[in-house]
Amino acid sequence: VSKGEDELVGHYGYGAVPTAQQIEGWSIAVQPDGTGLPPGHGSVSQGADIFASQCAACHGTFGEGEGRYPKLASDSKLTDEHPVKAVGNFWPYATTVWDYINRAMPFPAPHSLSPDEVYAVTAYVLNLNNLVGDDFVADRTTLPKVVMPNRFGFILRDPRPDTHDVACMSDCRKPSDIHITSSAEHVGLTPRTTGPLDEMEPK
Amino acid sequence: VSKGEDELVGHYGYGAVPTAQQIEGWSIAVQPDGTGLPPGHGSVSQGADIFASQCAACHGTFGEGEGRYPKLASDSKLTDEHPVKAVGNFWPYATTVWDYINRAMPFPAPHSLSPDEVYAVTAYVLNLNNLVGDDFVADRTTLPKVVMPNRFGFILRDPRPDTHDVACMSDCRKPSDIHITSSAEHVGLTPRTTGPLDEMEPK
Amino acid sequence: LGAAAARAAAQPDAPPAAPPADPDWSRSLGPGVDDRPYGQPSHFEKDVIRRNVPWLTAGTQSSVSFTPLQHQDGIITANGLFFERYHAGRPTVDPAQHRLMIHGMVDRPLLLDIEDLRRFPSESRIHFIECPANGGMEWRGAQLNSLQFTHGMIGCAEWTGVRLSTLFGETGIKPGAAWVLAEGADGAHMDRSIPLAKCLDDCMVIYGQNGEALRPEQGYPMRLLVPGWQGNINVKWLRRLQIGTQPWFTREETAQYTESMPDGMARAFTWAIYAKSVVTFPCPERPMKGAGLYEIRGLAWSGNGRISRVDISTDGGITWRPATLQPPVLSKALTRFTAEWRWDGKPAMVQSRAVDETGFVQPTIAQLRAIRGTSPIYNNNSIQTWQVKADGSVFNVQLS
Amino acid sequence: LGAAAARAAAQPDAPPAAPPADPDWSRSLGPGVDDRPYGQPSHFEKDVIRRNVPWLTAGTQSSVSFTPLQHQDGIITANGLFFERYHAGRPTVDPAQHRLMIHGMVDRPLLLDIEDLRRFPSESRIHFIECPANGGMEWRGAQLNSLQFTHGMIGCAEWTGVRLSTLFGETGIKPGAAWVLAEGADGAHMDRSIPLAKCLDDCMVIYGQNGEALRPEQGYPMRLLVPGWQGNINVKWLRRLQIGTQPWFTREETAQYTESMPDGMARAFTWAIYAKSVVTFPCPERPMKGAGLYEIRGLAWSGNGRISRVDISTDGGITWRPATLQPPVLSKALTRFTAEWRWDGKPAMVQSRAVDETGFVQPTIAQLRAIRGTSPIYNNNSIQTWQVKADGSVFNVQLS
Ligand code: HEC
Ligand code: HEC
Ligand SMILES: [Ca+2]
Ligand SMILES: [Ca+2]
Ligand SMILES: [Ca+2]
Ligand SMILES: [Ca+2]
Ligand SMILES: [Ca+2]
Ligand SMILES: [Ca+2]
Ligand SMILES: [Co+2]
Ligand SMILES: [Co+2]
Repeated sequence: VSKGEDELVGHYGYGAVPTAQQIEGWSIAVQPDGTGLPPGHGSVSQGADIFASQCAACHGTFGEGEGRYPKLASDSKLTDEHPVKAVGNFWPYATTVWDYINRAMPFPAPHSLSPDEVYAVTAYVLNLNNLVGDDFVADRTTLPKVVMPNRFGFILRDPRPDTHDVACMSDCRKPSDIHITSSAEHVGLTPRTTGPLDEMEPK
Repeated sequence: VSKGEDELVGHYGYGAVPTAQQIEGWSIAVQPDGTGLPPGHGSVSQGADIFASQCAACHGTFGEGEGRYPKLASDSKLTDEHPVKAVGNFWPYATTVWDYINRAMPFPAPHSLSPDEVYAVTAYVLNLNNLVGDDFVADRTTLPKVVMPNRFGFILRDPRPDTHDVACMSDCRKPSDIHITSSAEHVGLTPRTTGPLDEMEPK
Repeated sequence: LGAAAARAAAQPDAPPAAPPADPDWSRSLGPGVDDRPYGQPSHFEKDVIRRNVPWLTAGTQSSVSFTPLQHQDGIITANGLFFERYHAGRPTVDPAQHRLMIHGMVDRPLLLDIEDLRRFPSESRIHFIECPANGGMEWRGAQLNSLQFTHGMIGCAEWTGVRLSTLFGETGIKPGAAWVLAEGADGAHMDRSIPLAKCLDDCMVIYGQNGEALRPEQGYPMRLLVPGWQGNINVKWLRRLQIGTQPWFTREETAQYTESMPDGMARAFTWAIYAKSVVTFPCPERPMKGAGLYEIRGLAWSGNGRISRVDISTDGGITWRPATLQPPVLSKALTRFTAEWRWDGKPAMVQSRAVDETGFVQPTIAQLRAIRGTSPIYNNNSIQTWQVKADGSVFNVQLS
Repeated sequence: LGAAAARAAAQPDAPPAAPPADPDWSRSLGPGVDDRPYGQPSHFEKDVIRRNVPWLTAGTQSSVSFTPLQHQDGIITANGLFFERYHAGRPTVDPAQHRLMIHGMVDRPLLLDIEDLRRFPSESRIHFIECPANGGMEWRGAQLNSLQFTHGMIGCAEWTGVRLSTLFGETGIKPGAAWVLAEGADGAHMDRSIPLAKCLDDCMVIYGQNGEALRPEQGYPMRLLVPGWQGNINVKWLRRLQIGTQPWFTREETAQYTESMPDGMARAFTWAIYAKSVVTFPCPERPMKGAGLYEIRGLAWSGNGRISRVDISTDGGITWRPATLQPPVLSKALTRFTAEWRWDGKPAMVQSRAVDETGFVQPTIAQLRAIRGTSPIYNNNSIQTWQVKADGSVFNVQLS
């Protein structure tokens, strides 16, 4: 490993110095303020087309989710007994939608969309969630400005320990207070996958 | 696990009590005083026949060893530069010859000889080593009495530590005293077995 | 030979290999030392495998498989049985082509291949890695009747690699830097934000696992190790570390791996695994076989340090007694515990309760639910109750 | 992005997957969690295997294969790579049919199947097992140019099982008992005599190895563990323990595993592995790549307790400096050590020297030979010298 001047080399001197182009090429992470978003743009209607051909098979034409694949749109309340969490009601930043689609979608061919295409499907997904209008065009300027309903729905400082169990050793509970609130015995959800698992479940 | 009376059961009570027949059946270990030797007997000449058919392919007709298989007879001195150690010049007890042949030989079908057969080949191997005469008959009485030349050739108490290196840290040796007494570089014995092993040896 | 053997019952159920028989394998030669240059478990252990829960995910490529803890005898998880969690399947990474790039707020950006990484000063440490979704299916109630499925998203190994403090010493860190983004080379390009302070404290880039190269399932050829923190942040197939001032708020740390509270707020950045334990015998897969003396066995762990004690209850938490901790008791590692139990053959409720060196006591599921409700998915470190019935069968239950 | 990257040389040898490229495995899905219920190493590691020395033995069924220590990163040996030593090949034992019989001078003889054994109070411990013939080919001179072949008859694992003191407590031991015969269920019916005191001190019957069932190569379903003592006495596929008053003088403890001294006498019952160490990098398989800063790495062990220090020399033993010991430093276990070395590119002689808690200092081969000659075969615990040439290549040599 040969390097330029001495101050450019660390104590060990192993490895190489990546070129600016190399760093740029892998720096795909986007931040809430838009840092990391590339040039380009895409509209809701462009996104609708791409989504129909590349995304809808799993996520449904309107983001409703096929089978067990994730729903991309939801307006259920987060206080519901079984909230459906999706971009509209849960995600704090629109930039994260761009970042995630860009790096991980479409699922079978991740990171295969052009920046314009990612802008377009991001616009479409935001529109599905009623977060932007039908004429919205996503780009590095507009995306960070999208108002996300759950922006302040996160506690960013770990409040634990929030439980305060004590290491009681005897007479810790009144026997009559203890009853079984639920049991997996008859739930019938335990998969066997393959080969014997236990002696409890039917083979 | 149900057991008889209480004093017959240990603290945990797991497992079973082997029957006398079970214990007897697996108690194959023989001691120098002959303890463990079963009834039966075999002569040198009977042994010669069995040996020829079941042992000689590996050990040679006269115990000289085919290929890299062990020689069963040797009269080389144990102080020789390259002593050949075998029953006659090394083994301390004739009972061990019986024990080992009985449990482990013939190599491809271990523990397949009858006691009489083991007595016979043991007699033959001892005879090959000139430890008994041609008319010797091995049995539980005669075997422990065979005089083995190396009977007292073993130190049974570990004399280590017998080296006394010290954790010297500097000027431990005169540089001129250090020279290479041997090197594996050109010995050419390092096998590759399969796949690349290193970058030293020819592939 | 005493009266015991003489009086012993004949053993009509003794198999053909029991004494005095000499079984086949004692009367023949097995394969030689060239038969298996890389060894395998006995085929009699063919059911000791990782298993997945098909109904849990849309497919198996963003999914999880579970370690068979009911068969793990010690604190080390066998490499072949270490749980898997993928977001885009298991990538087959060519180590010669793979690179780790360190850049951002550094003085000297760095590009390392696996040979470069292996040259740096190295450390080996035994640590667990647990997915925070372990037990996630149990928040609303007992669902899966299996230790493997309730607790198997965990493994513990001896990891070898390089401290991030060593690598960041090499690159230099610019003033003001506070966060690090770690990114994988898998199809998900999985990424997470980690405080720089944690990175400098005890994080490592790992290339060795239990005496051999890191397994593909665990991130071959290199992964991040963030001791004691949720599995997802221990980014596998690590290709990039970017140093910055703020977290990135990636999908995995906002939409996922956050816990929804009853008031609709969600906790994020809840990285540490709090003290937890589970009884591995008895368990649904390993029931009791008749009244008598048994050894209760289990595993305890904490992402906040060493386990300092584990208590056992067999009456559903009315009375407890201390279990024996098996040395070595290592920080942020599985710790094995045992306790003798004379089972009278009556119904019982077996529990274990871990306490770590911070004094934190493992909570009940009722205590957790009182505060966090039923929707958190993650960070269920509750006391597990195994219901033992009179016939010895064992069920996963939850108590009031 | 600073001057460093801007001025960095273009990297003409960068492989197709280096940044800014996105390799195949980052643009596709890998196999899912149901693909390998039992995992395997990456196929790029296919040359990290056990190897044997064909010319050493008549065949491979009474022979040995060697652990690739040059690729072992920590103190745990991967189960798939743990060295093998067979006297009749690797038997395929059906655990349901296998029995362990304990008898002789006991109050209550006992017959245990694997389920019975697993019920007893259990312990897990990390210990090495070394064949005393490890390095045996080097008594007369440097022969094999390979760390794997000079030192690979060793492995270290977390073993789980039952203490012999527990089992003998169950059977009771009659007054006057002093020796125990251990016998295997393999074709060799391999047997060895062990002092009862050692059995009661720390021996165990093992069924677990590194988190899974004991491997067939190591004695499945059960083996004896005699911590710190020569490998051969750790009888595999254990079927019988007989308690008596005298040793049995079996073939393996008279004709074999005894050391011939220059005066023709042979040492027997030399069970303990004395303190030993070896540098695992550099070594013949892992040469140096140009002058610069390196980390010397190695493993040290003692059958008599903990390693207390390891010193390193790069000048053939003229000057030494202490290496860093990697925690945990466990009794009768491999201990990892490291030391920084700035290599000037000149010829060097690299050595390590272990000291254990008894104060015993690992000897040179010259010191050993001065007392024991060249015929002992066993118990070669000498300091290994690796000759480093100017081109970085490394050779196994012996010094005056
Ligand atoms: C073959 C199925 C498939 C296709 C096609 C697909 N996805 Fe996905 N998508 C998934 C799966 C599976 C996940 C969850 C992955 C995970 O959690 O690891 C997901 C997750 C997402 C999420 C995050 C959901 C959440 O709430 O966390 C978004 C947004 C998304 N996909 C958008 C898209 C877009 C846009 C496309 C097309 C360009 C697309 N997907 C194509 C299967 C698919
Ligand atoms: C197919 C080859 C083969 C056959 C046939 C065979 N042996 Fe062996 N014998 C061996 C091997 C290999 C060893 C060494 C085994 C070991 O060390 O684990 C051995 C070892 C011995 C030894 C111990 C040698 C020593 O010095 O340690 C004796 C004695 C012996 N055999 C006797 C016999 C007798 C008697 C028979 C026939 C009844 C027999 N052998 C048949 C291969 C064979
Ligand atoms: Ca390089
Ligand atoms: Ca649809
Ligand atoms: Ca709309
Ligand atoms: Ca039984
Ligand atoms: Ca011949
Ligand atoms: Ca003769
Ligand atoms: Co037999
Ligand atoms: Co990519």
